Amino acid sequence: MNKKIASIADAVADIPDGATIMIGGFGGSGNPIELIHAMIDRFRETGSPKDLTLINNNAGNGRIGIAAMIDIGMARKIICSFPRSSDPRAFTEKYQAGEIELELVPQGTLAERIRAGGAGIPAFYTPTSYGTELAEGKPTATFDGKNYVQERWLKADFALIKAEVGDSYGNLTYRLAARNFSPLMCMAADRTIVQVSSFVEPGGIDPETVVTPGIFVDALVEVQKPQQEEVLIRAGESYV
Amino acid sequence: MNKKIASIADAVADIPDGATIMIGGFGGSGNPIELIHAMIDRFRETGSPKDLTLINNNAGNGRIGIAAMIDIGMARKIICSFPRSSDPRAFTEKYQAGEIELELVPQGTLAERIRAGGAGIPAFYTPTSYGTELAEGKPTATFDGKNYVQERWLKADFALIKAEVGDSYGNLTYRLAARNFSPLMCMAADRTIVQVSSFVEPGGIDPETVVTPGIFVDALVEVQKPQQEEVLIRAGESYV
Amino acid sequence: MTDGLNNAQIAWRAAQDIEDGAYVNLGIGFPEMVASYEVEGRHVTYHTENGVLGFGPAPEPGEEDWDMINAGKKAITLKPGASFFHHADSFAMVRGGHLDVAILGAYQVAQNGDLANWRAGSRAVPAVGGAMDLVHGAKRLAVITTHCTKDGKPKLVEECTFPLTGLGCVTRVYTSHALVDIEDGRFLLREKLPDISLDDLQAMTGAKLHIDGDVAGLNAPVLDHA
Amino acid sequence: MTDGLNNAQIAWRAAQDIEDGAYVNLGIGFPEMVASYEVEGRHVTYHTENGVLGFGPAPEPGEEDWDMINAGKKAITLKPGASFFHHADSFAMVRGGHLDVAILGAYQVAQNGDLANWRAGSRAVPAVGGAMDLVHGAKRLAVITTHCTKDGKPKLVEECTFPLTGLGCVTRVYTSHALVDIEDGRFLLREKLPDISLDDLQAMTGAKLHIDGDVAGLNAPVLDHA
Repeated sequence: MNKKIASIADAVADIPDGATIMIGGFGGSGNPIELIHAMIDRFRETGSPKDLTLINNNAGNGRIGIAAMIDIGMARKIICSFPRSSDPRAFTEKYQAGEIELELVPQGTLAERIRAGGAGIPAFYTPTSYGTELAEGKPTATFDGKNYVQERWLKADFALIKAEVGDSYGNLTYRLAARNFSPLMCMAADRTIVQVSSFVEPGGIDPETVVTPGIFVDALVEVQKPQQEEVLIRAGESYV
Repeated sequence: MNKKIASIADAVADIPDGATIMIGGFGGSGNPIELIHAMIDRFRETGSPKDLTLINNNAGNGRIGIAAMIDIGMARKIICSFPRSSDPRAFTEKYQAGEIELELVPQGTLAERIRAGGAGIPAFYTPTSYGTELAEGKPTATFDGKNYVQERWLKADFALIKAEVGDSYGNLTYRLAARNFSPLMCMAADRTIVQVSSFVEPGGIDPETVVTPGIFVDALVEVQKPQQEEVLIRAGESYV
Repeated sequence: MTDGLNNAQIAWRAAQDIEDGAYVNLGIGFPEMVASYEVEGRHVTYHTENGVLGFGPAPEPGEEDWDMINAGKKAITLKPGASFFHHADSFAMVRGGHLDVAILGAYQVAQNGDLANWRAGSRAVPAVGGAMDLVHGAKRLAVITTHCTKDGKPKLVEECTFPLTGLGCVTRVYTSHALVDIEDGRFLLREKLPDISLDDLQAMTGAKLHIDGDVAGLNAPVLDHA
Repeated sequence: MTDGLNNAQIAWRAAQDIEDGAYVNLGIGFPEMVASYEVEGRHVTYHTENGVLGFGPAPEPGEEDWDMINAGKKAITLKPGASFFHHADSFAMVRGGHLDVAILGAYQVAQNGDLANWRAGSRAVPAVGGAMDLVHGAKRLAVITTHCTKDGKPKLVEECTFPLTGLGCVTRVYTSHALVDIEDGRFLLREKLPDISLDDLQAMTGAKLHIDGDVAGLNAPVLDHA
């Protein structure tokens, strides 16, 4: 068993139009810039993938990564908690022009819905958003005198993930706080594609410190010295 | 902030009669024998704690640990998935005599109910046990054409946990497969008491490899070279 | 009438259908035997409910580390690339459908895929473990079993009479006498022992065996019944 | 009428009530300032939604590691004993009530504890982040805010008119002019600026200020407003 894929272009070659894609990261931390830019490269050459539904905590920043995908018209919808950033132009313009749909989800509910998708829990109750406009139309229930909103699981066709160390079975560790949504998204996608900064043979990661077990990972590609979204933005880079 | 407690007797001194106690471990792996035996010592001296509700995957084995607690009459109820073992006499006799109540919960549902208790999720849906006698009386619902059972969170007054390394803030790691239910139970109890084999200063555990963050832990006591339930049972030991 | 395959042979037959790269959970007891017959050249990763992926065979006696056990509380070893995780993550793997195959034992399997394998009588202390989770956990849920009970009663039935473990969950049954798929509420006979007649096999079976296409011979090498 | 405490002084006052050993989440922006006034001798552990416990102040410019940020996407440092965890565990800490204190900003707080702090108008792109989770997360949910808006409208009101973040969640409000608890659907005045009359304070407040026991003086040292 070897889940390693030779090139980053190959890693994203199968993503079809209309796919729902979870993208790891919280702002720039954990954002798989190289996988995203490989999708953009493919879109420029072939016109695909487009009509995508993106799931991420944010809606892109500046003119790179997710923001660039939105700017050049690859996304039809985004599911996120916070579609603002230091430079939110790409999303804001599309949103105000009615060219992208927004499903706004409280951050903890977003995380739990993704975990539920990965864990086979079709629905759960949370106090979050009860009585607010974000709960409108959702079933509610009372437990022990307290009110809760019923939330549904969230799954995806693909997850694009940035990890630190990976082995050929797909076991992963993450760097510092860059794990954030990624271990959950690995669980919740039909096909999880991971860029790792460093590739090791099975046994190269201590079994006690594996964060994402390989069962949740379908493909890995090595991207040594990956770019960091925040650094690119501060340098004024653009991928549009 | 220092959550370290000097003696194991002090660690369990506050547990009152009638308490609900989660006990980590799967069989002997991760079972906090010393904390359990400290409770037994206190019961012998003072008659407390008694009328306990115990939550563990199993219902004890042989004549030590949880089995000994049951045997000497400290428990009025057990919530578990598998009340059998290589030597299940203690539980079996009390159960058949009608002297202990059993709430049987499928293992994955038990784990998820405990996690839900720790995560503030009062209820969730699972396919597990749908249509079986273990779902009798529970609400059901259909999502996307599939049937599910609604399960409620499970919380406890105390959790008794065995970990490998701990620091004074309560950050923990576990040994090999001994973590099993313990990270979940740490989250779901009002007061989580942990025996650690090795105690280090804050910073002594790599922040990326902490398994249970200290926010879920209230008290730690150092038990160097802890006993292992399975080893004691094979040696024919008894604490009754 | 033939005794059919012994347990080792049933386990061997089930092992032949485990694909390269599969993630597999083997139930406690008899199903664990399937791991002994892993097909050469295929890489199979075994999952155990208590939080290990990628474990190997039992250690030599005296070499056990009792903090490293499987769901049956037996000592295990690790293969390179193994991982440990807590129980909620472990059952996320199960309930979330991340396992490719789960192989369990059975008291009874009904033609609609219902499985009864957790409680035979009402006298014993009830114990369910992870059985009710596992039946909803894998892309394929296979059962391995003798074709009949020791006193000759069929285990493949129209409707289970023992308490159910799960509804409509079993997709394939490997028995001492046959390999049967469950599709659309029917038993579909795929393989049978070469030396048993269809009529005799049907007589041993508690529900109609349907045939859709060829019925192949059920064969296994000579294996000692451990 | 007095301007009251500046933001630094409001943050300082809120910091005085954080107990030794507390786990605390500070909302993005103004609430982050509370960390600057940690009381000497008390150990406070800060939580950020994106998966860090035990972080410290911002690094020196040029020393940032952008894989280590807080919920406001600002670079942070780590204190000894810190830990990283994923988003579901992070919000388990929040939703599960494991935080002792959360301190958030507000557009409006109602006398029944309702909070509006996520959306002021309908034109802007809506963004909620973790606000709706945090209001259900801590044993004590405190708000820090100026007593009135820049154009003089009360922020403590009978009923919120802005979209709600959470119902009945706020337990204490620290303003530029007063410290107010919320109990049984009422604002209970605990402290007020020494040089403001009760009548003047009431006139600045959009709902009845109840008094139950002494009203202490609201005092803070002179602090530059960052």
